[in-house]
Parts: sequence; structure tokens; C-alpha cells
Amino acid sequence: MTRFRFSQTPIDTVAARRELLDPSAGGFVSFEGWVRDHNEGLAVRRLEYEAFVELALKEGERILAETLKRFPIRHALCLHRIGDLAIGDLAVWVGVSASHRGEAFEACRYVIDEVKHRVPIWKKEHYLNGDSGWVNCERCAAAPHHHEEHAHPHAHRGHD
Amino acid sequence: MTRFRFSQTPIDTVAARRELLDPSAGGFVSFEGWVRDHNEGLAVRRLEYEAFVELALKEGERILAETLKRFPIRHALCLHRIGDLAIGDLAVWVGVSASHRGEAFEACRYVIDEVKHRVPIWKKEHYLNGDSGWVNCERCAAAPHHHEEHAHPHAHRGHD
Amino acid sequence: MQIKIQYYALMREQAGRSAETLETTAATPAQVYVELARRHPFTLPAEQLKVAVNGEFCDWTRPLSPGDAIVFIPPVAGG
Amino acid sequence: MQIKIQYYALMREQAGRSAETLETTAATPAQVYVELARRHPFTLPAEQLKVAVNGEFCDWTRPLSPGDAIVFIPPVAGG
Repeated sequence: MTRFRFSQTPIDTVAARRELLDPSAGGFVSFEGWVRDHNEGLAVRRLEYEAFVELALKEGERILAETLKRFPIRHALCLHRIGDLAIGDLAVWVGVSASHRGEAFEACRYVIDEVKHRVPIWKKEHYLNGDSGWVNCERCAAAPHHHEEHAHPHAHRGHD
Repeated sequence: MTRFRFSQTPIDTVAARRELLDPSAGGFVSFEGWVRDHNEGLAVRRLEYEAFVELALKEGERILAETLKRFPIRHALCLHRIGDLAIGDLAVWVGVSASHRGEAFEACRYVIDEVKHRVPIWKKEHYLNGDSGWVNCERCAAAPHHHEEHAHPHAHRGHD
Repeated sequence: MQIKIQYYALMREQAGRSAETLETTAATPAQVYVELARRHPFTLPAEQLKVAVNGEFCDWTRPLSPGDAIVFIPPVAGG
Repeated sequence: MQIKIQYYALMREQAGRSAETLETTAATPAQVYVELARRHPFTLPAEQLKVAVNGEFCDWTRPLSPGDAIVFIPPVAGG
């Protein structure tokens, strides 16, 4: 079973947590990324996630392998949604179990930070005002979808 | 509803998580302390948690109030078991939701660190070898339960 | 005066009880602890304990009043 | 030679397709990008992209072979 997986249906966090149970683990840390109703001052209506699945699975798996090498932990797992998501939906789940809590916190943070920076997944925000845009366009020259001629006054930093 | 609570029955993590949902929150971090099968080289059979409930509830609530003041987060909650626990049981659950993940991680870590240091809860480990001892006895002059005349060669640091 | 003592964890085991009432002339929790340590086989020096009176942490030198409820708090280990 | 291009996210929208086959003399992904940017209204300069060939990240100067599958990767935003 791979440690980085995509899901087109809601992530089952109870089943995910169960995969990390270990009688030698004293601490478990999980992170959940939820679809937030706003970003950089704009009201968000829904999100679309798209991935270059073939490479994303490899890169995700590399991140989890690195994490297990770098931190003295027991298990680590990351599940990521793709497709259309509504406000409040769970977009990504990371779980880490370890003997000690310090390492569980650090490893969990490491996984989500690396996933956000390295794994080829993209997020398109659909705003209440009818606009939409691919997150991280502030680092691109990309104009918003509906009005290609003007630049957005705000920076898209991602929902964090 | 108070944000620090004790439970004599298994903690319902699904219900706990639900209390922290918030459409303006983009990140959620939870910590779980699990009863580990070993501590400081000794095989652990089971644990007993005991609390000075009246003061523990006040101190726990103070920690969560501090956390909400100190970090820009949405919600925070801590649930703690008391009574007899077996290996793998969930002893403590901390959850934090926030706009951004950094604050959720930091606040969650702060809560569990402070709870472990300040809240009057004690943990007695029962070892496979028949001995037992109150955790943190290395900072006390306490001898183990079964052999009051000799000192344990190992330090009890807590299961982390 | 009479004061009440509640015991938890290791202190409860060493006192052999969960609570007791003490008739004492002790003026502070520190003096109460010295008095009780003569009756019970406590192994924890006061420096390693905290103390609470009437459900709140306090100083070892807090003046006591009749009916006060004291708890000596061994090193904690939650989580 | 013929190479394949797959598009994702903003690049897919700007190319108006998910994939295409290109008959080209370009020797590297960098040269392919320049060529494609003449046909499609790409707004992302190559410096802001990564590139993958045959499902693995690679250099922009990697020599291409017939049948290679290229993906230009805009700034990611998982989680």
C-alpha cells in the first residue's frame, strides 16, 4: 500500500488513522487541509483540484519515504482529494505516529509543507463574485479566468 | 461548553473534530496521546490516569484560553481520559482549527506541552514484570510500588 | 483549627487514604506538610510538590483559615 | 521527430486542450516550450515552470527522443 494516495471521493479519516495505529507509538499528529470560504480577501465558493497523477504519486511517495528516514517515527500517510470540493470539505489529510510527540509534530509539518511545494497538484478557486483563478498565480504572469486583460490586485498565496 | 474536559469512557474523536469545524478555517491539527507498550526500556501492560479534577479543569481551561489569545486560531479543544487504559488506548486528544496551518501546528503543540506540565493529572504505569510506578518519579524521591527499598535504575520520563 | 487534606496519586498511596481532616496549629501549607510527613511515609520533598488551597494553586506560605482544603500536588504527568 | 505534450491546470486552459502531439526539430524541453508559446497564449515564463519528461522531473536541457512525453508544470498548490 502506498503512503501517498489520491481520492476522488471524501477521505475516510477514521480508516486513515487506523492505518497508523501501533502499540509502540505514544503520539499521533494529523493535519487536515479544509476548503476555506475566503482567500486573500476574496470570498471563495468552491475549489477544483487537479493533479498530474503519475508524477504526483511518485513525488508524494518520495516525500513520505524521506520523512520516515529523517524523523524517528513509526508510520506516515498522506491522502489528497482531487476534483470538485465545497467549502468545509477535506482536501488533504496527513497523519504521523511516533514514539514521542515532538517527532510526530515535526514530521507531520514536514510532509504537508513538502507536499504543498513539490507535488504537482493545482487548485482553482471559484469566487463568489464569479471570477476564478489558479492559486499561486501571483508567482505566474497568469491573469484571472474571466478577465484576461486585467491583473488581479491581490496575490494568490494559496489557502494554506 | 468548556474547552478542556475529562472523560471516563473512550474519547469520541469524530465528535471532537466536529466541534472545531469552521468555514473560515483552512487548517486543522490534532494530537493524540496513545498508551504505548513501553517506557524507558520497560514493557508496559496498562496505565491508570488520576486527576485532581476540580483544579485540572480550571488549569486546562486557562491553557486553552491562553492558546486562543496567543495564536490567531479559530477553535481549540482538549479531551483527557481518566481511569484504566490499555495499550493503544487514546489518553488525550487536542484539536486546533485555524485559517493557516502554521498557527494550527504551533497552537496544538502549545496545548499538549502545557497540559503535560501544568495540569494535575498523574499516570501510573503497570509493567509486564509486575512492578508499577507513577510517571515522573525520577524527579521525586519515590520508590517503585512493589519494592520500596530499592531505587529504579531507569528514569521515568513519561510516555511523551 | 481544622483543615482538610485531599490526596492524589503517589501521595494518596503513601498516606493510605484519599482525604483526612487535621486538627492543627500550622499557619501555612508548608507547616502542614512538615506535620503530615511525620505521620505518613512521604518520600517527596516539598520542593518537588506544588500546593493548592480551596481548589487553586497557591504559595506554600499562604495563611490558612479554618476549614481550608489543601492538596499537595506531586509532579504531574498528563497526556 | 514526434513528441507528446500533456497539459494541466492553467496550461491546459491556455492551450485549450489536455494533450497534443508535436512534430518538431526541438532538441530540448526548453526549445519545445518556445515553439509552443508561439501557438498558444501561454502567460507563464519558463522560469516559473518545472518540466517533466516521461513522468519524471528533469532539466530543461535534457535531450529529447522520439515519442517522449513532456509536461510543463506550473507553480503547484496542493493541500
